[in-house]
Amino acid sequence: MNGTIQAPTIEYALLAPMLVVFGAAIVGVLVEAFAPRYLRSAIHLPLTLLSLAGAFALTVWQALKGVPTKPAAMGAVAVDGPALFIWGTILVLAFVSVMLINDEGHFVAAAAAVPGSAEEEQALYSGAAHTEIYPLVLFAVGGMLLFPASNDLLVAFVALEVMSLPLYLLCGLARRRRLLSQEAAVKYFLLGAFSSAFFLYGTALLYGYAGSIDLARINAALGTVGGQDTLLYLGAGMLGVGLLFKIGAAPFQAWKPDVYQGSPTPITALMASGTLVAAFGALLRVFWVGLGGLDWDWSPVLWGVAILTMVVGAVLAITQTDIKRMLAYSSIAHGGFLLVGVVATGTAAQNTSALSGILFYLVAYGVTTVGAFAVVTMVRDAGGEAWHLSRWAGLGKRSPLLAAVFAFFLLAFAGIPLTSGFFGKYAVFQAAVSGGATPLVIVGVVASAVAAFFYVRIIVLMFFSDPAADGPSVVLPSRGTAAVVGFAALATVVLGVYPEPVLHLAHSAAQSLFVR
Amino acid sequence: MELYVPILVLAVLAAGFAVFSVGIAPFTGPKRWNRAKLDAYECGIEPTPQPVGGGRFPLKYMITAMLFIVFDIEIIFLYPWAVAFDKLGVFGLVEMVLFIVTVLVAYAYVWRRRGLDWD
Amino acid sequence: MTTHYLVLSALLFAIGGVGVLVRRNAIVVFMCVELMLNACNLAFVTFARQNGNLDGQVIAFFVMIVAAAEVVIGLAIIVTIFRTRRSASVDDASLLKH
Amino acid sequence: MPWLSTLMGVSVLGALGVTLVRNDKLAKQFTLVVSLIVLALTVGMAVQFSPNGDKFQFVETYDWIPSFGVHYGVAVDGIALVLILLSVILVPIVVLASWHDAEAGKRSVRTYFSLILVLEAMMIGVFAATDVFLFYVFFEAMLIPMYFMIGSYGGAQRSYAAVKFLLYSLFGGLLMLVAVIALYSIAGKGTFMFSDLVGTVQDVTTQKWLFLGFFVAFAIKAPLWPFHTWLPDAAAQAPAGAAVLLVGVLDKVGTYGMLRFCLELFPDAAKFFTPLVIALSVVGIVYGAIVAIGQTDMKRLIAYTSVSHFGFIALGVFAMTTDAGAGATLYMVNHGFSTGALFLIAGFLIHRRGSQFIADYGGVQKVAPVLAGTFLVAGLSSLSLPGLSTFVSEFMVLTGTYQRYMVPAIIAATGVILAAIYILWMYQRTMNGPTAESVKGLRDLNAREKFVVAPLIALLLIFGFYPKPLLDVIHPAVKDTLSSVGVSDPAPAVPVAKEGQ
Amino acid sequence: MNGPTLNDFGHDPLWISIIKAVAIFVFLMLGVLFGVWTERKLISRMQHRYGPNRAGKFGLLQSVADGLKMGLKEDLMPRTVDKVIYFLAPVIIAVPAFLSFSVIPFGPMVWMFGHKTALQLTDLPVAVLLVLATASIGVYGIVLAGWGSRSPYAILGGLRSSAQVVSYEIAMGLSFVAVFLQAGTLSTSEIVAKQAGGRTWDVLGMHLTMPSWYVVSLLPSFLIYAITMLGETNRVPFDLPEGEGELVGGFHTEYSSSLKFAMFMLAEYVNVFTVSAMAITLFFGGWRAPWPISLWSGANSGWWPLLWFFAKLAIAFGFFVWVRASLPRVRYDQLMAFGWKVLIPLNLGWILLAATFKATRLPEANQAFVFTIGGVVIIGAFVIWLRFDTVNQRRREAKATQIEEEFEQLREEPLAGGFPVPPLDLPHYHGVVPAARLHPDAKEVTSGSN
Repeated sequence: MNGTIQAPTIEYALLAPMLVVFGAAIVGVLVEAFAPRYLRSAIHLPLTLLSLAGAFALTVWQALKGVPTKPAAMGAVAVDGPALFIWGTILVLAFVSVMLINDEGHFVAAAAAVPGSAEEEQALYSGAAHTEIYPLVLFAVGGMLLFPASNDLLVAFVALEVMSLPLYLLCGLARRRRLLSQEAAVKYFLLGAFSSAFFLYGTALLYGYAGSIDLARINAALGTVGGQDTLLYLGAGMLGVGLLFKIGAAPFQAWKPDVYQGSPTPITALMASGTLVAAFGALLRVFWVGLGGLDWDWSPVLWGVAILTMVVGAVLAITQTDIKRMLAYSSIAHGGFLLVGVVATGTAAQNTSALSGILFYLVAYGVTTVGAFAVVTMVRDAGGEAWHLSRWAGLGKRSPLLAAVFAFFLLAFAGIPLTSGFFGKYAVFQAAVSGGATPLVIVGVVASAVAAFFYVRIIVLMFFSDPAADGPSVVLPSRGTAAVVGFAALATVVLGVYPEPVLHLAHSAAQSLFVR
Repeated sequence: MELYVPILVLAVLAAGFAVFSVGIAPFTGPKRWNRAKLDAYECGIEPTPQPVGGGRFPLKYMITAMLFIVFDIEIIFLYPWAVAFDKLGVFGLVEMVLFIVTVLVAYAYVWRRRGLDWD
Repeated sequence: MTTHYLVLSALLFAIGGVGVLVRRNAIVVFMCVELMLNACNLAFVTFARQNGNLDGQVIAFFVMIVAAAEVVIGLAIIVTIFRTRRSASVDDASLLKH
Repeated sequence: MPWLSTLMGVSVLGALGVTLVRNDKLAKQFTLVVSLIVLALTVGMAVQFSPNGDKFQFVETYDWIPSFGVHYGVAVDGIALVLILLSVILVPIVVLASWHDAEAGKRSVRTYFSLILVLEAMMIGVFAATDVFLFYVFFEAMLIPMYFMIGSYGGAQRSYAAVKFLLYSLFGGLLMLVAVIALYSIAGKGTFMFSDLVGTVQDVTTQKWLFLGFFVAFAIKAPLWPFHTWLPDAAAQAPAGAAVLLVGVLDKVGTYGMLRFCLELFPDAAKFFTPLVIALSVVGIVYGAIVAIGQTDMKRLIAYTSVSHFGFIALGVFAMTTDAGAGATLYMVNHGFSTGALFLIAGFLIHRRGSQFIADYGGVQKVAPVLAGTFLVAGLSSLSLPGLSTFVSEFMVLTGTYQRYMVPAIIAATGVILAAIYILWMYQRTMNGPTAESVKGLRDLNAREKFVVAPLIALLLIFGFYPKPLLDVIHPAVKDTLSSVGVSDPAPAVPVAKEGQ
Repeated sequence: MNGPTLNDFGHDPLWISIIKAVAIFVFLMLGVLFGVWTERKLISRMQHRYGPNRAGKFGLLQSVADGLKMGLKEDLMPRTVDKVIYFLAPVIIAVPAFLSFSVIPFGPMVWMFGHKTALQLTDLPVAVLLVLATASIGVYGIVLAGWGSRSPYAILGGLRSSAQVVSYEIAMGLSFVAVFLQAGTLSTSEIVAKQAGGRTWDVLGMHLTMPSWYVVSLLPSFLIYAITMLGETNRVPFDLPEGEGELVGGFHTEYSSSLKFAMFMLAEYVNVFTVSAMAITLFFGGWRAPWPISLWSGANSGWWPLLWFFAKLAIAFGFFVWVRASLPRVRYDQLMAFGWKVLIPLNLGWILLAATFKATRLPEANQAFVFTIGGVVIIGAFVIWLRFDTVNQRRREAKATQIEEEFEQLREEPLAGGFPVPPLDLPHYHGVVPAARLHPDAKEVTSGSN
C-alpha cells in the first residue's frame, strides 16, 4: 500500500514566472500588514507591475532558452510551448488590467461597511481604500498562470480555486452600485463553488478509473482499463461541466452577465480577458492530453455545446440594454467561437493549426476586450459609469475619438477585416474547416453575422442617433486608462493589419503541442 | 478495522450511560411547577425574548472560527510532514519553512488588522 | 468492499447538488456546496483504498484546504450581503435580473 | 513603378491628410486635388497598359501573412483596369457634386471626404487584388466607410438603411469567407494567389458548394433579384454622392467578382448554374423595370432601374460568349456613368426642392432648362438610346446572349421597352407639363454642378460613338477569361467593333 | 521486552475488549468521584479550610452524596429551549470525553485470562488524532448546549467557551508536532516505546540511564501543552465559560440541576484526566517507571506500570488543583491574546527550530545549509517578535489612556453612556396571570418553598 517516500524534486527555474507572481503577492500582503496606509498604494503599484513584467521577462527567457519537453515538478506542472504562450498572454493582459485597476475610484472604500451607512460615509471621507486588491489580483493572476499549465487534475483544481477565490472577493468591491456588486459576488461565488465541486467529483471518478490523476496516465489508462466506462464517462462529463462553466459556455453561461455587470469594471476586464485565456488553456490541456484518446466520445458533445454557446451568446446579446451585459454575452459568443477550434482535432498538424488558431484568437480577443471595458470605465454620469445603452446615444458627437475607438473595438469583436478579431476568427474557422467541422463553421458564421447586428446597433446608437440632453460625460482618462485604451487600439490595429509575427509565434508555440 | 472495534465498545458504553442518566433525570426528581422556574435565567429580570433559530451574535466569533480553520489546516499538513520528516529530509525542511513563513505572513496581516485582538 | 462508500459519496454529492439547486438561503446553499466537496473527499479516499495507492488520501488533504479557503471567503461575502439586506435569501438578491 | 500601390497609397494618405486639415473648405479642396491626382496617375497607368500583353500587368506580390499563405498581390487585366478607371473618374465628380451635402447633417465634413478617399483606395484595391484573401478583405472592409457615409450623412431613415446594407453585405461576405477557407484547404496549395487556385478544385460537387458560397455574396453585392431588397433603401437614403459610388462602383464588385472568380475558379459549377443565374437575371431585368415604373420616389426609381441593369450585366457575364462578356464589362462602366449622372442630377433637383417625390415636381423644364436637359440625356442613356454608350453595351449583351440562349435574350429585350416607359414617364411627370407652384423659382444648375455633369455626359456620348479603346482593352481579357473557363463562342460571332460607328 | 507496538493490537477477542472498556469506564467514574473530593479537599487545605468532612470518613463520600442529590433534584426544562438540542448536548459532551481514553496506554503487554494483551484498550496509527478529534467533538456539545438554551447568558457562554477551546486546540495541536518529529509516529504506544531509556553511561561501575522523556528534550512543547491543557478543559485560570461572576454558569446556565448538569461536571473532570494522561503519554514516558525506580529491571513489565501511571496521573491532577488554588482568572481578551499572539507563533518557531536540529542529524544533510536555515528562522522569528511587541506596547498604552479618559468622563456625569439599568417596577411573577388559565390542573408553588 504505502510505498517508501523519497524526497521529490522541483525545477524552480521553470516555475520562476509563477513563483515571482506569487512571491510578489505575498510581499504585497506584508506591505498591507506593515506599511502605513498613505504609502500602501504607492508601494503596491510598482510592486505589482514590476512583478508582472518580471514574470513576463522570465517567460520570454524560458521560451528563448528552449521549451522543455517533459513536465516539471514531478509531472505536476507542464511548462510547454502553449503554456508559455498563454503565460505571456495572461501576463500582458494582467499588466494592462492592473493599469486600469490602478485608476482609483472603481473600488469601495470599506467593503465591510453597510452601503449607505454612516461608517461608509466616514470611510469615504477618511480616504480609506482597499489596497488589498493588488495582492488579490496577483494571487488571481498566479492562479491563472498555474491553471493552464497544470498537468494533473489536483493541481488544476487548486489552481482553479486560487484563480477564482480572489476574483469572488474582487467582484464585491465596486465603489458604486454596492448592492449589485455584492450580489454579483455572491452569485459568482455560489455558482463557482458549485461548478468546482463538479470538477472535483469528476477528478475523483477519473482517479477511480485510472488510478492516477496525472493527465498522461489517465490518457494511457483509456486504452488499458476496461469495464469501468461508467466512471470514465461520468468523470469526464463532470470535469467538462466544471471547465465549461469557467469559460461560460452554454448552458453554464448564466453567471456571466450578472457577474460582469456587477463587478468593478477593471475587474471585469481582468476576468473577461485573463480568466478566459487561462480557462481555455486548461480546457485544451484536459481534453487533448487527458482525454485525447476519448475524443470520439466528447467531440460530439462539444459540438453541441459550441453551437449552443454561439447561438445563445449571439441571440441573447441582441436583447440587452446594458453595455456590460452586452459585452458579457458577446464574450459568451466568443467562447463558442473558440470552442469551434477546440473540437477541430485530428492529425498532429491539424491539432497544431487548431491550437495556434485558438492561441491567436485568445490574444486578439483578450486585448480588445480589455480595451472595450477600459472605454466603459470612462463613460460616466452622476451615478458612476453609464451602463444603459440609451445613455450612449450620440456619444460620437460628444467625444468622437473615444466613440471611434470603441466602434473600432466593436468592429473587431464583429470580426470585420483589418481588425484583429477577423484574423482570430479566420484562424479558428480555417482550422475547423480543415478539421472537417464545416457545419460548425457555418453555424459560427451565421452566429457572427447575428452578433455583428448588435455590435453595429451600438455603433448606430453612438454615431447616427442624436445625443440625449443630459447625456453622460466622458471623464478625462487617467494616464493609466488612456494608456490601456491606446495600447488596446494599437494592438487591435496591428494584429488586424500585420498579424504575422504573433501568428508565427503562436504557430511555433503550438508546434510542440502539449507535453505528455 | 479491527483496531476500531474496542473504541466502538467504549463508545456504546459511554453513550448508554449518558443517555440513560439524562433520560431518567425527569423521572427521578419531583415535579413542582412554577412559571418563574421555567423562564430563561437572567438574574431575575424579564428574560429577553430570543428569536427562533437563534439570535445574531458578534462577527468576532466567526472571525475566530475562520482563523481556527486556517490554522487547523496548517496542522493537517504539519503532522504527516513531522512523521515522514526523516524520509523527506532537507527538501521537506525547506518546503515547510516556506509554507510556515507564508502562513505567518497571512498571520501577520491578520494581527496588524486587529483580527486577533478581542474588543 | 468499497462500493458502499462510493454509493454513499454519490448520495451525498447528489444531496448537495439538489440542495444547491432548490434551497434559497445562501448559507444553506453554501453548506450544500461544502457537502459536495466532502462527498468528493469520501470518493477520493475510497478510490485510494481501491487502487491501493495513497494519492487519493493526499488529494483529500488539499481538497480540505481548498474547502476551508472557500468557507472563509464565502462566509465573508455572504455576511456582507446579509448585513446589507438583512436576509440571506438568494431570491432577494435579484437586482441583477433583467 | 508600383502603380497600384501608389494609387492606393496616395488616396489613403490623402484621407489621413484630410482629417488633419482644420478648415472644412480647405479639406474639400484638398480632397478634390487628391482625387484628381489619383485620376491622373490612373490615366498614366492606363496608357502604359498593353491590351495584347500578358493577362495581368503592373503585378506586385509581397508576402503578407505567410502563416496563412496570404499575399499582398495586386495587378490589373483589362476588366479590372476599366473598372478602376470608372472608380477614379467618378470620385472627383462625386467630391465636386457633394460639395455641400455634408453640411446638411451637421456632421463633420472632413470625415465625409476622408471617407470618400478611403473608399476610393479600397475600390482600387478590390478590383486590383489578385489574392483571393486580399480581395475578401477589401470586399468586406469597403463596407465600413460606405456604412458610415450612409449612416451619418444620409436621409431620414439613414440608420435603418445603413444597418440593412451592412448586414446584408456582411452576411454574404461571411458565406464567401467560408467558401474561401474551404477553397484554401481543398486546394491545399498553401496559398491564396488567384492564379495558383485556378483549376485546383476538380470535384464538381465541391465546386458547386463553393460556387454558391461566392455567388450568393456577389449576388447580394450586385443586387441580383431576389437579393436586391437592400439597394433601394440604401440608395434612396444615401446622399447623392455616396449613392453614386454605391451603385456606380461598389455594386460592380459583385458582377466583377462573378466574372473573375465564379467563372474562372469553378467553371463546371458555373456551367451547371448558368440556367439558374440567367433565369434570375432575366427576372431581375423585368421585375426591376416594372417595379421602377411604380415608384413615386425618384431615388428609389433609379435604384430599381439599376436592379434591372444589373440583370443585364449578370446575363452578359453568364452567357459566356465573348460579346456578351465584353458587353457586360462595358456595361459596368457605362452604367456607372449613366446612373451616376442620373443620381447626381436627381440629387441636385432634390437638393433644391427638398423632396424626393416625383409628385412634388412638374414643369421643371421651364424654370431650369439645363438641369432638365442633362437629366433627359442621362435618362436616355439609362434606357440605352442608340448613340449613347449604354446602347452599345446592352446591344452586345443581347446579341451575345442571343447566340446561345435565344429565349432569355428576347425576354430581356422587353426590358428595354419597359426602361423607355419608366424613364420617359418620370421625365414627363417631373420636367414637362404645367410648372408646379413648388418648383417656381428653382435655380438652374450653377457652375459647379455643370462641371459635375459635363464630364459624365461627355463620356456617355464619346463611348456611345467610339467605344473601341475600351473594347480593345476589355476584349482580350474577356477572351482569356472565357478560354480559361473552357467555352468557345458559337460561330458566327457578330463582329463587335463595328457597332456604333 | 519494550512495550507493545501497533502490531500487538487488533487481535483481542471481543470479550477482552469489553472487559478493558468496562475497566476504563469504571476507572473514570471512580476517578471523577475521587477527583472531585480530592480537589475540594486539597484546595480547602491550601485555603486553610477543612473542606468536605461530613459524609463518610474525611468526607470521602461527599461526591457520591452530591451525585445522588443531583439525581433526586427536579429536572427543569425551561419553556424556551430547543428540546432536542437541549437534551442531546450533555450526551454529546460526555461521550467523546470517555472515548479519548481508549488510546491511552496504561501499561505493557500482560497475560489476561490466558490472553497476551496490552494494557491499553486499543491503538491506532493515528491515535493522537483520535484524541484531538474527540476533543473537538466535545466543542459541539458546548456550542449546542449554549445554543439550545435560548438564553443570552447561555449563548454567550457557549460561544465564548467554544472560541476559547478552538483557540487553544491549535496551540495544543502544534505542541504535539515536535513530539511526532522526534517519535516519527502518531501511535501512542510507540511514542511511549520511543521514550524508553536513552543513552546509558557508566558512572563508577553503575549504569545510569539518561532520562529520555520528551519533557526534557522538548521542554518548550511541554510548557505550551501544559498551558493549553488548562485552556482546553476550561479550568482556572481559563474557566471563563462558566465564570460565575460574569456569565452565571455560562453555557450550562439553563442546566440548573439534575443529572444533565452532572454530565457536564463529569465531562469536565474526565477531560482533565484525558489531557493529563496525554501529557504523561507524550512527555513523561507514559507508564514507564521514573528514573530511580527504572533501575529495577522488573519495573517496566507485568502489572507494575499501572501503578506508575496512576501515580503520574495523580500528580498531574494535583497540578491542576494547585493552579486553581493559586492563579486568578484571566480576562477574556487576555485569554485570546495569549492563545493567538503568544502560544501560536512561539510554537511555530519552536517547531522549525526542532526540525532544523533534527535535520542536522540527517545523513545527506548539508550542515552549513541547514544551519543557515536555522539562523534565518531564529533571526526572522526574533525580528518579527520584536516588531510586534513594540507595536502592541504602543497600542496597549494608547488604549489604557483612552480608558482612563472615559472613566474620568464617567466620573463627572454617571449617566453618560452608562449601563442599561433594568426597570425597577417589574411585575412580580406571582398572580400576574392566573395560573389556572395556563395550567388548569397545576397548583402553583411559590418559589423558595418546597
